[in-house]
Amino acid sequence: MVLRTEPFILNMGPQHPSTHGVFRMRLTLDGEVVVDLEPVFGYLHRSMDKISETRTYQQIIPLTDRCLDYLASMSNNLSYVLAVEKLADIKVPERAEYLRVIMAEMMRISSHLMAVGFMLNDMGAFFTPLMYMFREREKLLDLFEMVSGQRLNYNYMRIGGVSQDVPEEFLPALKRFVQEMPHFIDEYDQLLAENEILLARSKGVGVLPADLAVNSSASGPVLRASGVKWDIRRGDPYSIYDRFAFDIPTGTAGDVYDRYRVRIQEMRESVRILEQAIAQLPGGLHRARVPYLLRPPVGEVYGRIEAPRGELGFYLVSDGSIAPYRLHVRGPSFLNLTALRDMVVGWKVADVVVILGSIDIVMGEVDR
Amino acid sequence: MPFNRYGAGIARGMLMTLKHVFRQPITTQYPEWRLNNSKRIRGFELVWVPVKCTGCTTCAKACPQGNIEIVTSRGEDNSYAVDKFEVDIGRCKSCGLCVESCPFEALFMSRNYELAQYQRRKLVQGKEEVRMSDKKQPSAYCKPWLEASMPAQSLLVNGERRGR
Amino acid sequence: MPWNWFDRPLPADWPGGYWWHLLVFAVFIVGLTLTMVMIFIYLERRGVARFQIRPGPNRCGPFGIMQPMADAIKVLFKEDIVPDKADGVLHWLAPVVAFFPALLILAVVPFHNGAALVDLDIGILYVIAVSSISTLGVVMAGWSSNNKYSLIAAIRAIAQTVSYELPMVLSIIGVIVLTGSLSLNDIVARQSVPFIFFQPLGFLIFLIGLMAEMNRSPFDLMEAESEIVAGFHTEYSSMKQALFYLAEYAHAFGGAAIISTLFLGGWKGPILPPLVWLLLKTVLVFAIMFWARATLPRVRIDQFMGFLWKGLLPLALINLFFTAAEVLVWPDGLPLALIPINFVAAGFLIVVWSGLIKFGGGRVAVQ
Amino acid sequence: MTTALEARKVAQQLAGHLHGISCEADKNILWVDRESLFSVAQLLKTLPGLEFDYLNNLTAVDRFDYFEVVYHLSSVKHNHSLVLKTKCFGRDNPSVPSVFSLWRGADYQEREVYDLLGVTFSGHPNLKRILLWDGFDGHPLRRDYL
Repeated sequence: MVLRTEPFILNMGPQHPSTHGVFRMRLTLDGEVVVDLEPVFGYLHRSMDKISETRTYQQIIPLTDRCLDYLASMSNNLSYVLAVEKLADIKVPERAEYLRVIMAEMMRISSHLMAVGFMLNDMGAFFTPLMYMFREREKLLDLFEMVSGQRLNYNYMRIGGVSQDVPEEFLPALKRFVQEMPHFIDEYDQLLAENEILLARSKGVGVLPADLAVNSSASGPVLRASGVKWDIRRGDPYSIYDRFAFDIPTGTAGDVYDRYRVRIQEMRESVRILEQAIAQLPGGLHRARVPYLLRPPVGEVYGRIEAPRGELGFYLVSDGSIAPYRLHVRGPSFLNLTALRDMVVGWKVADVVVILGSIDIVMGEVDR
Repeated sequence: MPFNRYGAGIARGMLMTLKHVFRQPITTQYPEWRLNNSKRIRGFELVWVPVKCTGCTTCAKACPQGNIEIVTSRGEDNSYAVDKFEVDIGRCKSCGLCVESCPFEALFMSRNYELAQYQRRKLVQGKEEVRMSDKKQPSAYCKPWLEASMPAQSLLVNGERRGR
Repeated sequence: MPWNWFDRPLPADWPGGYWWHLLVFAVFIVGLTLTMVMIFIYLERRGVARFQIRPGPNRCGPFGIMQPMADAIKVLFKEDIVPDKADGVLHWLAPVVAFFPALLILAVVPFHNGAALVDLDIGILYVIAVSSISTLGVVMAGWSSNNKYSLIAAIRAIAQTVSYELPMVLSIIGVIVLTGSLSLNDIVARQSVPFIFFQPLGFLIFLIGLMAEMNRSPFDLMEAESEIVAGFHTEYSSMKQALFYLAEYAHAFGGAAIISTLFLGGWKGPILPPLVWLLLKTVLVFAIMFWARATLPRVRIDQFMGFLWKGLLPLALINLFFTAAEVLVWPDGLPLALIPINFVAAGFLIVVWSGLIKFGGGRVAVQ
Repeated sequence: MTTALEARKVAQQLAGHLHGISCEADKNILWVDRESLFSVAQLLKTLPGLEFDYLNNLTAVDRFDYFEVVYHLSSVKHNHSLVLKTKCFGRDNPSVPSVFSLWRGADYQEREVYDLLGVTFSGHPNLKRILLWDGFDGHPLRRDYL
């Protein structure tokens, strides 16, 4: 006898402990099994695009801090200033390039720590891994605070360089962090990487096949976990990433576990890049002379970087005035959500939050 | 899948957490213990030095929020006198662009960060409140020569985190 | 066990008179439960905080020991919110139903040699029967809240109850085979060596079953806060919420008391008074629970069911056969030489059995 | 390094496969008609040697006279990129064919463009407002909105 059951609709979010902000999913459930999912966006929409049209190019930089991925502000800054520099054809001093790379890689570590911690938290590991990762992130935030004066909204990069040179106590502290960090990553591995419950919860769960990942414009660790070896730092090197040796960790199955492992491995690779960048850091100016009210030539540009969550692109159209004619942000977590339904359908309610956690969205970037 | 399933990973993880019991908590007990902030801290208000200010309004132009209001009048010796310098720190997002743009070193970020008020209108700071005073010390944001006289920031990397 | 001068058996109606006995013990049990709940909450919060390299609540009173009190006072003064279209009576009744079994369990737990509220002949049977009532409270709460998260939690609770009872009961039978008595006091009295040494596998199964029953992490599926918000008590506030909270920890206390009675020698122990020994063992068991909570991720519902039915139930059966065989061979008490053999056998069984089965299903095909 | 393909060469490559459809080429921008957008996109995705399998970015710009719908395409396989653009006249109901069936990544981006600029994508299975709520009046990213 087949028991006929009535599907019922569950609104997960916008107020839910593990939707990472104000994300809302309309789940159609058959018992515990997810039959359908429809994401609902827009609860954090601040209209970054529209605001930018009334700001000068310089004034948009603090906007990228907070209107986008607020867990990776440095990467947002970097992506934006690179796009503007490409548009206005500005040369950046060598030291500034290195400082930017150092900041971007520190940001990546910090962001991945949060991503992995919150994913494990969604899995039900009662805040412990998260607290450990917060501890490491705290060290990085200290360093960010040292160079930029704030802990989250750095506003550090400038068109043509960085706002200030790093203080002299920055490099010794960073070196110390770089030395310690691999040891802590080992500790996280010991904590949970072989945990049977974690393996059971994540292996084979939420599989995103490689072709679907590419077709649905997934990027970053989500794409790489599906086995596509695509990293803009290597594929389309911006700034000075072509000078560093690092590997691109990829997964094979494209499941939650692979995304988790890819993030952990990327942290190790970021530490490697940091080591090289510190060793190579040249002296010199930290900022090119750029007019304060920059007027880029008429034109358009699409600049992209490999932000911690994937390809962060800025599409800028200039009409020769001091404010961009059009600014569009290609938010990686927004587009990574495209394939969410395919990953989730057929799994249980408990898996929904884990899969969502493994995609690692930041609502600031999804809704912009 | 070649992984052990009988609980060895669980045991390792539990040993790991047990190891952490014997480590020092990293939390700072905030109101009692204070950490040294960054020398470049961008506090929640501005510090204005009227003597140096020429009323050029570069800062007001640089502000993304349009948050700085400056009214000037022509003084006796043909220089600007600043009649009004008003900042609504409730709308300020501490981006520091005004400080960075000031050509005369007349504007600084403050080191203060505990500025809660009961009413929004009290956050509007006029000429007298913005002025540099003993309670409002400038931070070294974009003013690197101030850094030498400031206490070093307490860093968790160096284990200096317990505060005083 | 070394001789302990506290160990004199008390008369069944201590301190004299039927009604006095009932009154004294009833007050004692309620008082002890409330105190232990406070202590447990404090211990858990501080303990988990230490696992997470933070100090934990330390502001309220010396070392923060007044924190549970402050929380309780705060929660009692909150507004009591009953959702619209909730089933009012059930919604009101559910926390009570969830709470009182925890007290009922303690009625048969011996705090001293022979000192229990009632020393039932079928004590352990009574414990099993009573402890499952609290699930009813959970189901009532989930059903009456008119909230979908609560409903999911309620249905999970039913599935969970059916699953964990069997392995738990089977592992208790191992103990009963060893003692030949269902009375908890007898069980303690016969533990010259704590039964954990003769029943390591049984202890583990019972501990896991207990954690499932008390819905402690990693089996806290009915209040999985990252999935279904707060599960069955999503829509509860104020006193009712406090009562659920109380019920959870009272249950933890009751369960820990039962497990220390069955496997860890109950009130037995050298030098210290029996009550202190019982409480120490209880706290120890509880410490293991919050240690696990601080470390482990939550299992999924189908994996959990698979784990209980395919993993624990057969193991409990094997354990029962093993014990029965041992008792057949050595009817006058098991020799101490069996202890290492038991441990090795338990480890061997776990490793082999875990390789044989598959927990939980994977993706469900959805049309 | 991702090579930005020269649009003229791509246009020549496409010319043999397209009948009656012309596409103009700027330096590295391929302009196509609104009508032929879908067939060009399909060719770009499938033609050996091009195989643009990744839609980086899809957005639109309000040029007052027309809306310019911009597709940033790239190929993970060959590591090259191209900008595809189409013009879409009319302010009341501008419409372009949807590329949802070619690139799933266009799903939310087309909805976003529809939401904020009011460009309709015909053929999109679920064209609803995405960031703003249903019933919002107007399309805020148009230059004449307030």
